[in-house]
Amino acid sequence: MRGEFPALHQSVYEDTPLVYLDNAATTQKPQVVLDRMARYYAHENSNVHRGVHKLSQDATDAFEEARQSVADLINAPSSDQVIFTRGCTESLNLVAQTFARPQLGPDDTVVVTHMEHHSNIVPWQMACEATGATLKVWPIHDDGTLDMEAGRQLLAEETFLLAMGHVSNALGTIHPVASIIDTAHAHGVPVVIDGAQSMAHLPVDVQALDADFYAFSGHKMFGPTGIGVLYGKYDLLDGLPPYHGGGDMIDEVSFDGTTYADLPHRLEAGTPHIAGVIGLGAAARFVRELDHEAVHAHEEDVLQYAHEQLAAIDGLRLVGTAPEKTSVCSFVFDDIHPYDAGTILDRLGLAVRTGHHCTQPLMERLDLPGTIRASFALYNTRQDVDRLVEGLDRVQTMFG
Amino acid sequence: MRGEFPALHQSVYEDTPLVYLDNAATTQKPQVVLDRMARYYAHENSNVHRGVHKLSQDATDAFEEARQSVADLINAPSSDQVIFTRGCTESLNLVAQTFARPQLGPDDTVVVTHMEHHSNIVPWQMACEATGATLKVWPIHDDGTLDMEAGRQLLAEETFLLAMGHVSNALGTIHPVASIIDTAHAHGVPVVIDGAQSMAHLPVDVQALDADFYAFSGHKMFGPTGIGVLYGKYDLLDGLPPYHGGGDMIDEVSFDGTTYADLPHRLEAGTPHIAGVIGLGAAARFVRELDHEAVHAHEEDVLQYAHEQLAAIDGLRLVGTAPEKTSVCSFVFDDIHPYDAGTILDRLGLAVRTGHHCTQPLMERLDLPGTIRASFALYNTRQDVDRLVEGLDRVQTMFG
Amino acid sequence: MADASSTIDERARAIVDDFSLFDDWIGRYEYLIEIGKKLPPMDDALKTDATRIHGCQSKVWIHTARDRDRMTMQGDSDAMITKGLAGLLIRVLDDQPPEAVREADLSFIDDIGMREHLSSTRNNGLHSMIEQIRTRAARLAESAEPASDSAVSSSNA
Amino acid sequence: MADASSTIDERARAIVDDFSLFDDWIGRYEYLIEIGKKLPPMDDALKTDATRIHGCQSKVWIHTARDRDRMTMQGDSDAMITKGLAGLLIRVLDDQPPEAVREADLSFIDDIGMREHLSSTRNNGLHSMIEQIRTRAARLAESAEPASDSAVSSSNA
Ligand SMILES: Cc1ncc(COP(=O)(O)O)c(C=O)c1O
Ligand SMILES: Cc1ncc(COP(=O)(O)O)c(C=O)c1O
Repeated sequence: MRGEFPALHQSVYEDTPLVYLDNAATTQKPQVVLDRMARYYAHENSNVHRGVHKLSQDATDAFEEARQSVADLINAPSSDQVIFTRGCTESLNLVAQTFARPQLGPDDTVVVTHMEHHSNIVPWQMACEATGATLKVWPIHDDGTLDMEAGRQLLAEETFLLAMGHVSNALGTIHPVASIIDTAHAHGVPVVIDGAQSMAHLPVDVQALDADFYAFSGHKMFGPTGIGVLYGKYDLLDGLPPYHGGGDMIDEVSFDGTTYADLPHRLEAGTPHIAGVIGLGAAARFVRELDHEAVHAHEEDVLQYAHEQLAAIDGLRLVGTAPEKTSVCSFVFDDIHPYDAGTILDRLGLAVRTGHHCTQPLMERLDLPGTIRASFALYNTRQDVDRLVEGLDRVQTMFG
Repeated sequence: MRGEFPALHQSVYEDTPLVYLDNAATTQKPQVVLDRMARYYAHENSNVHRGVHKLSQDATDAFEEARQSVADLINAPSSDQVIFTRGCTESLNLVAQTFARPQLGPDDTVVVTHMEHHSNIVPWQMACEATGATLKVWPIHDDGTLDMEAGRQLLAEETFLLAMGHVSNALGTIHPVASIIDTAHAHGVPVVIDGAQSMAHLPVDVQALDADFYAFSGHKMFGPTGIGVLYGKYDLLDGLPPYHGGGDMIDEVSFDGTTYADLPHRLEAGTPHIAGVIGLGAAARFVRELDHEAVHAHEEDVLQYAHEQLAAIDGLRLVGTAPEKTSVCSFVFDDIHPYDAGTILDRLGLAVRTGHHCTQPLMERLDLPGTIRASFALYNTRQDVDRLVEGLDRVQTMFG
Repeated sequence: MADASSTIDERARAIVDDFSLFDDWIGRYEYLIEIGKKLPPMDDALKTDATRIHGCQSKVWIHTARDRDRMTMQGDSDAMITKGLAGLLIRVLDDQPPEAVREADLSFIDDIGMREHLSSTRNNGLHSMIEQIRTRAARLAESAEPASDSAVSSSNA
Repeated sequence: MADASSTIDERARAIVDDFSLFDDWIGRYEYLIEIGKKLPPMDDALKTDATRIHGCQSKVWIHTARDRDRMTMQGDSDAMITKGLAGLLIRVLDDQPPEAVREADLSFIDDIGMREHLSSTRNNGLHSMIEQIRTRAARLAESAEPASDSAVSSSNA
């Protein structure tokens, strides 16, 4: 498995083998994804959807096959419900601008949880600000789980929309989205799921979840940068006004009035990120063909092992100890700044992230300046955890 | 030169060597661009701007170097004025949504030319529709040049904004944008230039042009897909409200109110298309290092030769015969449908585009169902034109 | 225009046989153009939005109607190749039971070297033509009531 | 805290000499941390928005003031490495003429193996610290009028 990911096999600072533990920020890419994109650029590169010539057809076929691969991965009823965007952030903004903003008014409420990523907060703040609607916050417990009772109350009030993550990028908490969506729907509240952190770790079935919208990024699921997905229920997507105007999204353009194309093209203006889409298709197939049980068991084992090893370190405190977690270990030292720890770990070849992880409201809630976060993917091992523990030992010696 | 572009060296339909004449749709990529992206994915892949670790620093350094390379290419006063978008279409929508829409009212007018690409029409239609403003059309002559007298009148009326292409993708006309911008500014009208078709052919100096905004796509200037640029004057960009909300574009996020980062980050929410930016930087350096005079002379020669050869064909009519043109030959047959011609040319290895080229209003104005368009880049040769002429001969035999 | 007693498969096989006489794509395309030229002219009054096949660079119309238990077809296009493709479909599917049309195996298009036109994304409309014809056939097959020609063709809108 | 009679370059050279005693990065970082620890404590009252250096993961404050023709500096950070970096700058730049600070060649940072902190994009603020100090020095150098300490530090906002 590790052999398939070229970026894992390198040293930093001359001779220190890299241990990549920043997978929640972005994952490395398997060779099949890189090869697929290289093939596109060397043999198929051409604009899609409009050409009669061979390259354009090949590119278009590959492009639409990729859309189907993504639809298959998330079990979308139709590939027309897979809208390509630049990334999860754009997907969420798209929903905020075209679904929420035209419907929101001063009496409406949008609910987000206290542990959302900025990308799932700011778009809603902007939509609320533009319309006078109110943004309400679903509170959390200290361990990084949602306060379910408070959430039920919020949903029972007149709520226009719930936007929440599937998995927390800062703490790793897996939220019980299926049952939350059930509850929300019982109150007539549609739900937008930020799936940025789930795709690389969990099987996602948008129909089983009954999600109204589901957003994610390619680069966090072994795919290329610059590409993401917005899945939506057909009728919801079909009801959206156009988002960007331009080539490909139109039926007929005239100065007397323009008519728009059908889904998915209506929401994809301009030349798309063709190489990115095709690469994402390869990543979707890569994920789909994994032995899910084995991968899940392995990831669980590494996470469990990391928890145990880290918990045993004096002066270190795990942040986020929900019973349902995946692949993220956030922690702090009593008396070492995360930045100091991160800097020394970096010199030891350990790529971890430190800081607020784009969840400032969560950090404020937990009264932390930030955390040190080790986030794993299927290619990480117990040995990587051992390297991390050795590194933390060194950090403590240096700052002790 | 041709040797640097791997996609040019292939055959289609088993044994027919490809002649790629669809460069206005997208250009092929030189090996330096592909290698740079491959290096990113194999050695630097990591999220930018937030990490203390080595990979993240390397990726961020490369990312911001690429921004500088693009700034250098267009002579932007500062790299902070280079905003990365998905492509030219998104750049134009960004200006329409954040610059025009908040300021437009029912008494305002936006002007576009009759030969704009849909991507430079529909965003303005949408902004006008949302605000009650009026979209006015700058008329053209039959040869594909602008009616300058009519344009001066439009600019003298109360006009909020002029949006126009630098080079027409359908006809190849080079518009005298520098002097038009002068005139517009004399009337206090800011100008948005759609530079999609200029970057691969003309030196572009945004300061010399005094353009207020300048938009273009990477994939049409030998760069990767999924990446584009919006350049703007500093004060104009700095005055824009945030566009997308999310990671990277914020200063501080709190449920009491969010503050935003400085340019360029404020307008770049979420994980950017890192590989695309870095690839675009390589493309910008590739273009900058060209021997511009030699390239220009070569492109002129090929275009001139193509004009002569095609004009000599009985029953064929050139569409777009402006004195100032670059690298696009559009034409029709008296009695052969463009689609028929394009299909046969394709089988002969000639990748041309047929149809309306995303300029339906222009086609309607010229009373054509579409054209056959051969568009050249610096790697095309007289031999390619000869192949095209042979192909057209075959087309005439088959449909004669 | 086609022999009503032959089945769809028989007609498709005949077409494959005809095309197999050519050993290069030029011959095959010339023959396809011939097929287009031989297509009986379509009444201009039938070239309406209801019969227009969308999603093509060229204009294409296919008019379908019921004639007792059969489905009849006429077609035209302003591009010759598209007209030839319409002609192929009409040769094979005209005057056949709608149930058969709905289920028809049209893989002969691949066998005659016109595979590129089958790409769902080629803007030529063969794919759209087939989709539209199948949809209309399905509607005819399902509607128990005998519909008049005009009723059927207007329901194509 | 620094010897006012030595020049910026002399002080920088002394630091490079100190650091050259270590032959691995661990020694150098430990020494950097030492430098931070030896930094004279900064009065909490000076830790304001006006003295805060933004764009860092850790909190950093640098207070600058004029003392006749010299520019004086105090600094602190909640992270030790950042504090060490602030300490380095203060060792070299404290109590020097603002003109010299504005023009100072700070390449010694590269020479002591702390090059990674010079990346404009590393969120540690060394780059921001240098920028801020230079801006303030330029302002001091240009302002003809003798400014009081507080006026200078509040104009840093
Ligand atoms: C003149 C012109 N403007 C705008 C565009 C839109 O560019 P993109 O599709 O890369 O967003 C194009 C290309 O299709 C073009 O040719
Ligand atoms: C939970 C979560 N949501 C949203 C995002 C935004 O994704 P992107 O930056 O790829 O748009 C991220 C990643 O940064 C994330 O972790």
